[in-house]
Amino acid sequence: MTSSPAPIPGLTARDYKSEVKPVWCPGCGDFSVLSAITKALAELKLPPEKVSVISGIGCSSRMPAYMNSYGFHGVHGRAVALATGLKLSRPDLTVLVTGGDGDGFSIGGNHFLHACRRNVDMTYIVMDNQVYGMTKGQPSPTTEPDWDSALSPGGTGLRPFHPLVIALASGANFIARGFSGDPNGTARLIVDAIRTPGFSFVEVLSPCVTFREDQRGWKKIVRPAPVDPTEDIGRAARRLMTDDGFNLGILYTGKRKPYQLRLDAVEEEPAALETQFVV
Amino acid sequence: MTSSPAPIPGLTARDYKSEVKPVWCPGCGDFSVLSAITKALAELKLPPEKVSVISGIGCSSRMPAYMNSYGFHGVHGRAVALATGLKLSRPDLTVLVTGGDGDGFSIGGNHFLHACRRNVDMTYIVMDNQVYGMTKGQPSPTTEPDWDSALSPGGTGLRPFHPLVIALASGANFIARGFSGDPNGTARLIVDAIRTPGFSFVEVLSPCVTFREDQRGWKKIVRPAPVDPTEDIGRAARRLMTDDGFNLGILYTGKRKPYQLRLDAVEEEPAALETQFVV
Amino acid sequence: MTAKDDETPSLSIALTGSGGAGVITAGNMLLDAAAKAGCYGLFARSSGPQIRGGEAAAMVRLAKEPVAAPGDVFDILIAIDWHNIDRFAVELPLSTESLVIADPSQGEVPEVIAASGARIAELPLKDLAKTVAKGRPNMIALGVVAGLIGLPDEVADEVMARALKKRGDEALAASRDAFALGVEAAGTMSFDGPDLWTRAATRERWIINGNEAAGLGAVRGGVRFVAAYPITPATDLLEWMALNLQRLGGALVQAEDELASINMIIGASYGGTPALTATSGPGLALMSESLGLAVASEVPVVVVDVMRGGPSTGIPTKSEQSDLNIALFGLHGDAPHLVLAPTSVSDCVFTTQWAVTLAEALQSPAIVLSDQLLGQTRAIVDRPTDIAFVSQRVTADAGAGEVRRYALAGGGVSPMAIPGAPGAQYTADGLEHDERGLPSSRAGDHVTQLDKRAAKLDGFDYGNHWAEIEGDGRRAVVAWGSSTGAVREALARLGSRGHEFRLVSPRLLAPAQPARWTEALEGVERALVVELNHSAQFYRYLKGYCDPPCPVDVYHRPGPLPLRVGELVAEIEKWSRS
Amino acid sequence: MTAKDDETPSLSIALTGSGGAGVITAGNMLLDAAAKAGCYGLFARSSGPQIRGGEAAAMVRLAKEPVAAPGDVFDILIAIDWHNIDRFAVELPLSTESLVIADPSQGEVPEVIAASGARIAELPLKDLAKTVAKGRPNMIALGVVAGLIGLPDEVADEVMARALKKRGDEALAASRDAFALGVEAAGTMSFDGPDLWTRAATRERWIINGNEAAGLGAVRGGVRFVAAYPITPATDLLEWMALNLQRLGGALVQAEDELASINMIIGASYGGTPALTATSGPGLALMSESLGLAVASEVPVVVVDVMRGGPSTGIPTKSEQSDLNIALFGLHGDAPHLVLAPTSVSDCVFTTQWAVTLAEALQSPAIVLSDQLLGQTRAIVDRPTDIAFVSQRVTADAGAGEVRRYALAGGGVSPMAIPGAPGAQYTADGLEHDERGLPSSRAGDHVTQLDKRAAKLDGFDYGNHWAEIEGDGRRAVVAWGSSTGAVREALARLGSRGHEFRLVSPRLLAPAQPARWTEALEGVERALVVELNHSAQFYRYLKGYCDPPCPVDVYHRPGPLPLRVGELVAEIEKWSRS
Ligand SMILES: Cc1ncc(C[n+]2csc(CCOP(=O)(O)OP(=O)(O)O)c2C)c(N)n1
Ligand SMILES: Cc1ncc(C[n+]2csc(CCOP(=O)(O)OP(=O)(O)O)c2C)c(N)n1
Ligand code: SF4
Ligand code: SF4
Ligand SMILES: [Mg+2]
Ligand SMILES: [Mg+2]
Repeated sequence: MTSSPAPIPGLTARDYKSEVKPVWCPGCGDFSVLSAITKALAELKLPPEKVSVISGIGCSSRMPAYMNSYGFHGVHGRAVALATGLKLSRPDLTVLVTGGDGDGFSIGGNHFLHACRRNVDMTYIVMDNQVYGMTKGQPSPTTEPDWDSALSPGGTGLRPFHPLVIALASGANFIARGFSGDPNGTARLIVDAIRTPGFSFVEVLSPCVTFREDQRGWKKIVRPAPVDPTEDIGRAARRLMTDDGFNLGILYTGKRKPYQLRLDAVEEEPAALETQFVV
Repeated sequence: MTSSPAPIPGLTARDYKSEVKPVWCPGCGDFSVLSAITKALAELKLPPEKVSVISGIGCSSRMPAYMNSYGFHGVHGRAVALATGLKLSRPDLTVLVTGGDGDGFSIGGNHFLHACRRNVDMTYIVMDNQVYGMTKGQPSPTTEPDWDSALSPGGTGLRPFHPLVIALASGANFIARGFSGDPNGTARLIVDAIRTPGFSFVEVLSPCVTFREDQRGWKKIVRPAPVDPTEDIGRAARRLMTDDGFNLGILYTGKRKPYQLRLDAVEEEPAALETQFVV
Repeated sequence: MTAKDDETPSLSIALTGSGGAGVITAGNMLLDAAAKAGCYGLFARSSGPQIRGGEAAAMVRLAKEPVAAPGDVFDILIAIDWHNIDRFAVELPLSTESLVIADPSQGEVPEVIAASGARIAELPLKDLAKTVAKGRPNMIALGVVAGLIGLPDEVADEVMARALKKRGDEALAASRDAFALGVEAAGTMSFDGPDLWTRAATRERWIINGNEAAGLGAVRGGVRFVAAYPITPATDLLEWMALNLQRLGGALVQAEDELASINMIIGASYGGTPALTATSGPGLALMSESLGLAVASEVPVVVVDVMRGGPSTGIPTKSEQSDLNIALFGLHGDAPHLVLAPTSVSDCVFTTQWAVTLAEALQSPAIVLSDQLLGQTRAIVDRPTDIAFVSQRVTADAGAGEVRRYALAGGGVSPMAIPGAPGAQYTADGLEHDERGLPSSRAGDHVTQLDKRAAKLDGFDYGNHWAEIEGDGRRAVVAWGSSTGAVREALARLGSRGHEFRLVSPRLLAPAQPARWTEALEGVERALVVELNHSAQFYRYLKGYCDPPCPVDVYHRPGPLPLRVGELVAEIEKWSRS
Repeated sequence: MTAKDDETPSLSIALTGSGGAGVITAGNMLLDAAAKAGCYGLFARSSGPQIRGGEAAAMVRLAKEPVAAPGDVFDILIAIDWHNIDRFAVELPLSTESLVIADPSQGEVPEVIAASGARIAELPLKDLAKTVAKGRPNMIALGVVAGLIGLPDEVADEVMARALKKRGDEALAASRDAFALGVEAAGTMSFDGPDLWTRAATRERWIINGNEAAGLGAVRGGVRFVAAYPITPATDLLEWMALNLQRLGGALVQAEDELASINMIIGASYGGTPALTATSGPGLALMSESLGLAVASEVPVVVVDVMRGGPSTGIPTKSEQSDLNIALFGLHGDAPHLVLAPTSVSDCVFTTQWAVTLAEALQSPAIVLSDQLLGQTRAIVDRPTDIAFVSQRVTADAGAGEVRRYALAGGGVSPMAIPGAPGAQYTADGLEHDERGLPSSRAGDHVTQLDKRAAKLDGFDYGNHWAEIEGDGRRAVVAWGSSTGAVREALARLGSRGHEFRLVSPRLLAPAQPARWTEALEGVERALVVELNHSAQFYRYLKGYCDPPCPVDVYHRPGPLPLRVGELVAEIEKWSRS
């Protein structure tokens, strides 16, 4: 973790925000995540045009439009794949993926698994509110089994999906948890996530004040993880397996080499390939 | 683990085999997996018509046609979802899913994740040959990073996917590894997998003799896991994280209640629902 | 304003306000009360992209006869505030005869509204509300509307009492007082509308929306298993199913994605349980590979596509009829299947029930093309009749000798063994197969199975249900799905002006019915297709597959604005002079 | 057998045997040698469902002129064994003039073969092979064929030397000896075929299959990024790309599934790199939701669909033209895009290159409909000319003031900013949006953007590339994709009998080109569509979208058997008398 960000000359968080007014409900945690991301970018002094923010569909996935970087608001669940194509072909860009727990862990679960494994250098920020906000309140993979809703009266009865454990098990290189109520701390996590080469995963607990009123109580439960970041995957596993979901901070940071394509190979023209066909 | 199966009066493995000749290459590991499954069913004395074997696409996914049970040879990667619908609506059936590492962990990865989490009572047998056999030799998620092939010249450079770790992390209730070279041992694992309520995952190392000649050497490497089956998820995690992929046996067996639908609720007629609309 | 002589006597009322102003609540109560007072009507809502706190409009149309389309203009617009009115003013057409009621504390009447020339009446809704303990402007607005249109007091009271039961006596009293203030204020305004309250209901009436109606049709058809993934505007259909299936011994499973949901229902149906999913365009697209599996393996399933604006994520909360192409042709290979479209909110019951029955009888996937307009419009309708279809799934008897799952008998419908039946085991397969279901790449097997799967659909007798055909003119107007309502009313209006038209609205869209089409258009000189999409999808389909016996023209435009009766009257008149 | 007078002088030779017998190797060598000897030809293979060890047939056709379809009957069939011959005998038509060479040690000539009345010559291939150290029957068979057809010795030798270079001198010697034994044996048989070796090549000749050709076209068009998931019969295209892109500074990524591959290429293209994926029917179905995203967000991408037998998993190793519907209509909503079809193996170069260029210029997804027949047939062709298309992606200049990503200029093509360009930032969106790309559900924005996306495709000048039009008869035959070759040859044969026909083979299938169609069919009395699918997909499309100026009929049937020239000659003759 880097030290507290010093005041930045030049670029400020404001420079990374667009003029568009978010559609989010008043009080939605995602506002603070937007702040955290833009603060992190300001800290890193990245030129806005060299940043691309990719998302799927959901309240949280609206993020790109609120930023003054390049953005892609794609289809539900496929943002990580789209971002992979972008980053592999444009290694010079800083690529962020932003989205929700439904987008990333339900419909997008397979891409999440394979992105962790592939370890392309990007940062994936999931605003976890344990609900489908945009479609008005259905359980997501991270929802508690007994949360009542119209689609699952009485609760799903399903064990919640543990994103950090899955990220670790499938190979993510940087794993952290933030809380929207702490935009400065979250900004620091994002700075580190971007700085760490490879696939960085940041879960941000971001309350849905409309469909999960109860999450307003999160601010009382979250706490800094009582441990240092570790590089030891075994220790991280043990730690995460018993984690209650409210420990904040960097929970794992590895040293795997990011996956890159060899795009700077011999520059031949297509005509050079023709000899293989000549009779 | 149950004790060695005693000779079974009545039903024998043969009774679970169909007349159809497999398309598999001579020497393919999948022949022995067929034997192991049919032996297991004979041991359990399940009436063939009460067993359904569901698969996707791949050499290994051809399994259902070679069995004398009900079967469904669906599309690539979706077998587990299809089986989920079947088992949830027909809890009286014994449902097996059979397939390959590409089918289950590449295109089918999301259903695998969510099936482990959902914990419906079925047994998923993956014939892992660390290659796409049917499409003639491309790397799968379990392939080593340096395995050379036409589609990935010089190797993918990717960290292999660890199916057992993912199964554990996402909530499977029974996790075991078998080897096609040991059909009796594998049959025993399958018996236990079927007997254990909830989602049981059995990875069977099953060499592809055509595209992975080197896997003929597996028989010299595999060994019974030097440990007892555990119910402790933490211990299992530590064990699996350091596992080299060749330990055979039951590696985890949990006690989570399987997910079931309440289908035996009040038997009303649709007409009873109409009152809600009456002006 | 009274309707013109040739118009269905009806009243259109809009209530607008920002999120939290409660206009949707008031609109629903207005419809409920009107239903109790014996009239027909519709309630549709429009809201902004915000999940909460955005602007909203409640759009109610009340009439003596059943109506299925919005009115041409709003007779009354009552605005609690003008929040973002620019964004949806286009959805609220007004004329010089309209009455706009505005709260002067919310600023001037915006130009987009004033420009209509509507009469403006000022009413300090907010201040009035403050005069009542816990009073809210929306209840005052409801009272104003009730007063203006002459809604009998007792029904409004009954509806308020029911709606606010849970909120306690204090809330009810506040609403009653506010309502009364509104009625009183209405007394100071002049408004002259048709009397809609005289006609007593002779048949049982329901208030239902198309999503609920489709759900009811599904369970009437036998559906007891639903797997689905939420998506607007299909989610409320799913939520209705989740709650109501429980009472029937059925259940809904929330799947991880649409690839899973379609496969789950294929699995359930293969196991013998009639199964359904509902989705919208993006989800339907994800299901297309596995719909092909259902075709090839001959497993009945039903997919209700509640269409919204496309392409891609498009306009999720608004209606369009632009998924016809993907429903007809979105499967790879030659993959014949059923496509149906309900012709009205209440027909969602019939068409969905019929779709389930056909899917089961023909061992085929069926896609039902509903849309946001049908799905989310609450309508007052006569109770839909309960039809008991006779056809059902043909199952293989256990132990009746060798069972050939894909035998070429029964006009292409082969008996289907259900897991558990001894001696009838087989493997359902998406690979091409022979009659026994064994994989085959032989040309002979391929052509016989392709023929079989097409023949079973083409050869079935769909009877008169395939379309609604009304009237007898030399000119015909062809509509499908939710467009039918507006076209029907437009033709009635034109009919009362002495122009007779035939209405042809097919409920069965695929397989194509060239012979029935020709018959339906017999004696017609010229036909006009009307549909709500950009590329005239049904028109193209008709020409390509049905060899219509007369020249066919088309009037089409994309959503999100619904087709209006007046718009269609003008277009059809213009066309009929051509 | 010499060809009938009106037939293209050609020779068709089949080698069959069980897996490991090496018939595919021999067939490839035969084609290579024939090419060196200056003739044209084709090589197609057929194999059973087994991955290894199954039966196989190598089917070679050699001719003086370029040919694009299999011959009507095989002149020579040489069987190393009769393994599973029942399964694919239907792919090996014979006549009484055919010569069948059989090894008596492999049992009697099977009834399916003998019934043709072909001449049978016995040759103990297996025993002969034993007389040579490490000799193999397939090389003897190759020698027999070479001897019978008079293939110049030196070319065979050259090809053997090259093919066996890696296996060492001993292997080469064994092959040479076995080959010589075969040639010697041929001397004892009578066979009278056309002399194909006189014509020296005047232009550079290539041996290439359609998958390689599409790959080459793609890289010529500028593609430098490929993401894909393996699927038969597209995998070899991908493998060609994986290897060859490396040399051009590009790369291929194996994705976890087709949902990922289409999104990866959308991402790469959004970043400025022309990008492509290849798949077959099941994979295309999975891509359809995200193809809609590419339409709405206006990102160019190319998808090559190497079609196979459908529906569902169907017949993965055999050809069919049954994905036209899904390619045209498989996207939800109104989603105009490009669909193209190469008309021959070598045209796969041109059409794929053109598809990339059009996609880039029009900021649209393009689907290229190749098929197993084109993709996996190795053909001897004249070197495809290298075309430099002028149009390309219009990018936004950095800092040139306000950039409206979806501005309504340039006939619908708005300049596209590439990430990294300062001051031009925008968000690409699948939600309906306004000109700036901001989400909008306004009716006005929806209709303008729908109009824009349709107009940019409809208004583009596709020039003469849109179709191949040949001949000038009053009757026209319309073919598309791989059917073109067989139709062209059938029309030539009919032409030499004095019947003149026009051939119309559109390369651009969507957007529909009604005006060009009308022009192409000008003066035509009647047209016949020929295609290889069960539901006459192109025929229906033509009628629905193009208002053909003359009556149109159709001859269509499903795969897996390819259309044969003789079959078409008979059908077209019958039709032309109708
Ligand atoms: C293919 C597809 N299926 C379903 C949807 C509907 N949908 C939109 S957002 C969403 C879930 C959003 O939940 P989450 O990702 O947690 O985001 P949140 O709104 O909670 O921030 C769903 C199901 C869709 N747009 N596309
Ligand atoms: C949607 C889709 N994509 C791709 C394919 C092609 N395909 C068939 S089997 C297969 C992979 C098989 O690998 P695996 O599951 O490991 O099975 P194996 O053959 O090795 O037993 C692929 C990619 C397909 N049938 N469908
Ligand atoms: S619904 Fe929930 S997640 Fe969506 S904007 Fe509102 S508070 Fe945020
Ligand atoms: S290719 Fe490999 S996996 Fe497939 S049948 Fe042959 S040996 Fe088995
Ligand atoms: Mg969420
Ligand atoms: Mg495999």
